[in-house]
Amino acid sequence: MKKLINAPDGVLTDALIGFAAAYPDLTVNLEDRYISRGPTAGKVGLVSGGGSGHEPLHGGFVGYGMLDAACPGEIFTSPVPDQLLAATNAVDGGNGVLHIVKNYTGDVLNFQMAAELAGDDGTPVETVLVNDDVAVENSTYTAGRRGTGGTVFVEKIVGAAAERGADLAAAAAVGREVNERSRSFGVALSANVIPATGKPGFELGDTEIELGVGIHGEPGRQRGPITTAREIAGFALDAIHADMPLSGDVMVMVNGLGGTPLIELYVVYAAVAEWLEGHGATITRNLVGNYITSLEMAGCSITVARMTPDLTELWDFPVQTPALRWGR
Amino acid sequence: MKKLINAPDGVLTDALIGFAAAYPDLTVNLEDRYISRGPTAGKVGLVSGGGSGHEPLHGGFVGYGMLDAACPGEIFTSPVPDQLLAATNAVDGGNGVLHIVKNYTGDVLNFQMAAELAGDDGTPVETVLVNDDVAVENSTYTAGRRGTGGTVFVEKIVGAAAERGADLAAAAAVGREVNERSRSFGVALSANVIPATGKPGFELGDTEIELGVGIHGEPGRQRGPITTAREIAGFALDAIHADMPLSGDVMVMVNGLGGTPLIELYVVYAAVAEWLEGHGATITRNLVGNYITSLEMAGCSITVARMTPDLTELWDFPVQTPALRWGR
Amino acid sequence: MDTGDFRAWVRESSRLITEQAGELTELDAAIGDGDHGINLRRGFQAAVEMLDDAEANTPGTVLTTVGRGLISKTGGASGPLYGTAFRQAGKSLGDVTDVDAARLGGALEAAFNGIQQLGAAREGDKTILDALGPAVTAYQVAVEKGGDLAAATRAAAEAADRGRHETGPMLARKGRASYLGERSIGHEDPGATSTALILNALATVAAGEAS
Amino acid sequence: MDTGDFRAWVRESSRLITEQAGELTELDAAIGDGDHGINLRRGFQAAVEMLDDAEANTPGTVLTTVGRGLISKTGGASGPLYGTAFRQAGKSLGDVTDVDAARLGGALEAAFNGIQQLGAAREGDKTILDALGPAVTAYQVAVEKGGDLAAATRAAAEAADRGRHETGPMLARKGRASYLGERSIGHEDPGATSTALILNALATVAAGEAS
Ligand SMILES: Nc1ncnc2c1ncn2[C@@H]1O[C@H](COP(=O)(O)OP(=O)(O)O)[C@@H](O)[C@H]1O
Ligand SMILES: Nc1ncnc2c1ncn2[C@@H]1O[C@H](COP(=O)(O)OP(=O)(O)O)[C@@H](O)[C@H]1O
Ligand SMILES: [Mg+2]
Ligand SMILES: [Mg+2]
Ligand SMILES: [Mg+2]
Ligand SMILES: [Mg+2]
Repeated sequence: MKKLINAPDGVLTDALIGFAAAYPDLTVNLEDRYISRGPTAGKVGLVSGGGSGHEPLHGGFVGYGMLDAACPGEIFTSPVPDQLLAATNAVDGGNGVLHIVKNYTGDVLNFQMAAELAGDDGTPVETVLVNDDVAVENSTYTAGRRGTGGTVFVEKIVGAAAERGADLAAAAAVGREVNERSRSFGVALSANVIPATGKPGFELGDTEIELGVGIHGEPGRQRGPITTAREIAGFALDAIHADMPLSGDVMVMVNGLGGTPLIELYVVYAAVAEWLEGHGATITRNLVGNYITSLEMAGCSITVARMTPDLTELWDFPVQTPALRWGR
Repeated sequence: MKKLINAPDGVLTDALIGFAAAYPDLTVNLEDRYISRGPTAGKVGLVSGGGSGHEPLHGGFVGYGMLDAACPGEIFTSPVPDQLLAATNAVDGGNGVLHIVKNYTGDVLNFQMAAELAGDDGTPVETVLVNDDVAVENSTYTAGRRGTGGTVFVEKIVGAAAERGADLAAAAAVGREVNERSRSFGVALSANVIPATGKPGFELGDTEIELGVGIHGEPGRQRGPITTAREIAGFALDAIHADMPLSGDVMVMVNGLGGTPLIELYVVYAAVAEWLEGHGATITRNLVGNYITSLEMAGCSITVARMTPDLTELWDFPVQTPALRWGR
Repeated sequence: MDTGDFRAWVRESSRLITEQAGELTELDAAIGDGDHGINLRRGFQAAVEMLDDAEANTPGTVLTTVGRGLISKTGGASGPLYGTAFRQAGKSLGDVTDVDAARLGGALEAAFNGIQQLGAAREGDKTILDALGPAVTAYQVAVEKGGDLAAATRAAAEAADRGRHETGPMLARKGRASYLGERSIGHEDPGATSTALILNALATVAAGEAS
Repeated sequence: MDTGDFRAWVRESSRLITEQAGELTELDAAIGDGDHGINLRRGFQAAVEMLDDAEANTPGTVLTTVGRGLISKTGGASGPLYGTAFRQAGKSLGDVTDVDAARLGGALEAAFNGIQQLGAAREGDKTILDALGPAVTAYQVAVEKGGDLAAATRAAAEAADRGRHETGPMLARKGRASYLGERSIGHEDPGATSTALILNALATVAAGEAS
C-alpha cells in the first residue's frame, strides 16, 4: 500500500487538521470530530455524516446554503452517536436539527441513537434517509438501498430550503422529495484500499468491472468485461430508467469515485447526455467531478434526479462550501 | 488498460463533446479544438493550452476572471499552431492576446508558430512562459524547468488583471511576476496510463515513489521508498525552499495528480502547513484538490507562491469557471 | 461472578478481539467492508480504558459502562448493536454485586433482545444473533440441567462457536453483507464470529482461567 | 526525382512510420512521454491526405504541403520541427520540377538548418539532428565523390541509421529526455530514429523500389 499518509490509524485526525488549516472559515472540532459553521439563529440545523473516504462528502459541503455540520467517522465506518450529538447541539439554532443519513445499517443505528439522545435533551430532530442506489434490487431482502450520489443533491437542496427559512418539517419534506426523485448507479474499474487493512477491498480481474458497485466497494449487480463508456453509461441509465422512468427535466451528476481522471468523466458525461437526449429527457443542471468518492477507486457513478421548477430554484440558490460554490 | 472511454483515439473528441454538454455557457469548437468564452471587447485575450490529461487544466479555467480560451492537444501532446491561432483570433478583443505557455519544447514551439502567424495577421501576441518546477536542476543543460502547478496561479491572477483592464504588456508582466514567485514539486506514487499506448508511462516498485515527477510522468530527482506524508511534504518544501527561500505571506496549492483521494491531500496539506509555520511563513491563501492532474497518476504536487498584497487582491478577484469559482 | 470477574471478562474480550482483529477484518472484507476487527478493537480498547477510569463498582455498571464505551467509540453497525447489548445486559443486573448463573442468563437474554430490537434482524439472517441466539438457549438448557455458571458459559461459548460456523451457508439479509445476495453464501459472518469470541472470553473467566 | 517521386517519398515515410509507430513510441516511453510514434503517425497520415487533396504539382510544393500538414496535425516537439524541416526543404527547391542530386542535397541541408534554428539544439544533444546531421554530410560526400542521387540517398540513410544508434550513449540536453539527465544514457533517441526512417524511405524511393 502506497498512500500519502503518516500512519494508517491517524489518517482521519491528520486530514481534519489539514482541513481546518485549509478552511479557516469553518470550525473543526477535533475532540468531538465534527466540521461546522456554527449555529444560525432561527435556521433549521443540517447535520450529515458517515464514514470518511468519500471526500469531499460531507465536510466539503459545510457552508452557506448547504450543511451546518458534518461528522466524519473513521474511514468507511459510520460516526458514533457522541459526535453526532455534539454536532447536533453545536448547530441547533433553536428550530430543530435535520439529520441527513445515508442508508447503511451502521449510519442508521448511530444517527438513531444520537437523535434519541438529542430528543432527550429537548432538541427536535428529524431524519431524512437517503437510499438512491438502484444497484440494490429486492431491497426488502437486504438492509435496503444504499445511499450514494443522491446525498449530494439532498444536501444541496435541503441546504437551500433551510437557508431560505424552511422549518424542520418542511426541510425534511424537501429532503425526502429529492431522495424519492433521485437514483444512482455506480461502476468500479478498480478497488479501493482502506489504509487500516492495506489491501484492496475486493478483487477485480484485469479486464473486469463491477456494475452497480457501492461507495465502499460493496458488490453490484454483476461483473462484466470492460467495455465502452457509452455501454457502461447505457447499462447504468437502463438500470435507473427501469426503476424510475426518465423523462422531462433532469439533473445529472457524473461523479468520479476517486481514481478516475476528469477527462474520462467528460467522456462518460457525453454518453449520458446522448442517452438521455435519445430518451426524451432534458438535462437542466449537471455536476461532473469528484463529489462522493470511494478513496482511490477507479470508476464513476451516475445520479439522475427528476426536477421540478421549485427544486431547480433551490439548486440554483447560492452555495458557498469548499466543494460546491456558486451564486455569491 | 481499463478506462472509461469509447476508443483510445477518440478520447479527446468525446471529452470535448461531454465538456460542451456540461458547460453550455462556454463555446467548444470541435473543429478547431478550443474551448472559449468569446471575445470581450477591449479586454486582453488570454489563451492557454497544452496536452490533455491534466484536467481541469486548462479548459476548466475558461470563464470570467480567468482564461478566454484553452486549446487542448491530444493526451500529453501539445496543441498544434492551427488551433492556437484559431483560438487567438476567437478571443481577440482588439487589445492583443496573451499566450500562457508551460515550458515544454512542444508547447513552446507550437505556441511560437501560432504567435508568429497571429502577428502576421496583425494581432499582437505576448507570451508568458511558466517554468516553476524545481525538480529540474541544472536547467541550462536541459530544456529548462517544466511548467506545472504555477500555471494555475498564473492563469487565475493574470485573468483577474486582464478582467480589470490591464493592457497586454501589463498582463504579461503580472504573469511573469507570478511565475517568478511560484515554485512546484511533484511526487508520484504510481504511474499514469496514456490511452493510446495502454501501458504505464513508467515503472515504480511496490514501495517506491518518484520524487520530483513531472505532470507527464517525467522523471524527478530521485526515487525513494514510500514514507510518511510529513516527510514527503518536507522533501518537496526543502527543494522549493532551497531554490526560493520561503518566508512572509505565501499561497499554497496541494494538488492531486488524479488518482489520489482527497482525504490524502488534506493529510499532505496539514504537513505543508506545519512545515511552513515552522519556517516562519504564513499561508494566506490555499487550494487543495485536483487542479493540474496527470491522468490517473497517484501522488500530489505542492506549489508555493510568495505573495504581495497586489497579487492577493488579484487572486481574490471574482472568478467563474468550471473548476474555480468564487466571489460572484 | 463479582465486579472483578466482569472487568476480567471485558479485558479478556478485548484481548481476544485485538488478537483476532485481522481475522475478523478479513471475514468482513469477504462479505462486508473490511473493518469489523478494526471497529471492535477500537471499541473494546476504549471500553477497557473507560472502565479503568470509571468507578464501576457493580457488575451492572461495569456492563453499562462498557456498553456506553462501545457506542461512543466503535462506529459501524456493530458499535450500537454490541453497545446496546452490554447496556441492556448491565441494566438487567440491577445493582447486585454477585451474579449467579440465573441472573447471568437473564443478562444474556437482555443482550439478545437489545440487539434484536435495534437491528430488527431475525435468527437466520446471518448476523450476531446467529451466534448469540444459540448461546442463550444452550446457556439456559445447561442451567436447567443443573449446570453451574462455569458449565453454562462453556455451553454458551460452544453453541456460539457452532452458531458462528452455521452462518457460513446462510444468505445474508441484514447489514452490508446483504448486498451480496447469493454471493454471501459460503462465508462466515464476522459479527457472529466476534460474538463467539466474547462468549469464549466469558467462559474462560467463569472457569477462572483468566484475570 | 520528380513530383511523383516526392509524393512517393512522403507515402513511404508515412508507411514506415505507421509500421514502426509502436517502436517509436516505446523509445519515447523510455526517455520521453511515449507519444512520438503516435504523434508522427497522426501527422504523416494527415500530411498524406492533404497531399492527396492538394494540387501540389512541383516537388517544392509537395514538401511545403507536407510541412504544413505536419505542423497542423502532429503536435508535440516533433511536429513543428519536422514541419519546419519539410517546409524549408520545399522552399529551397523553388519551382523546379525535376530535382537532381545537388538540389536534393541543398534541400536536406535546408531541413537541417530549419530544425537547428527552431529547436536550438546542437549535434550531440541526442535529437533529430544526430541522425540528420551525419546524413547530410554523408549525402554531400557521396555526391562529391560522384555518386548519383540513389547512391547519395542510400549513403544518407545509412549514416542516419548509424547516427541514430550513436544517440544511445549520449546524454540528452534538449526535449523531454533532457529531464532524465544521466538516466537518458543507454536509450536511442526516438526523433533520431524517425529521421532514419524518413531517410530510408527517401533512399528506397530514389532506388525506385517503392511507389
Ligand atoms: N441488523 C443487524 N442485526 C444484527 N447484527 C447485524 C445487523 N447488521 C449488521 N450486523 C452485524 O454487524 C456485523 C458487521 O459489523 P461492522 O463491520 O463492524 O459494521 P459495518 O457493517 O457498519 O462495517 C455483521 O457481520 C453482522 O453480524
Ligand atoms: N530542441 C530540439 N531539437 C531537435 N529535436 C528535438 C528537440 N527537442 C526534441 N526533439 C526531438 O523530438 C523528439 C520527441 O518528439 P515527440 O515525442 O513527438 O514530442 P514531445 O517530446 O513533445 O512528446 C525527441 O526524441 C527529439 O529527437
Ligand atoms: Mg464499516
Ligand atoms: Mg508529447
Ligand atoms: Mg464492516
Ligand atoms: Mg514524446
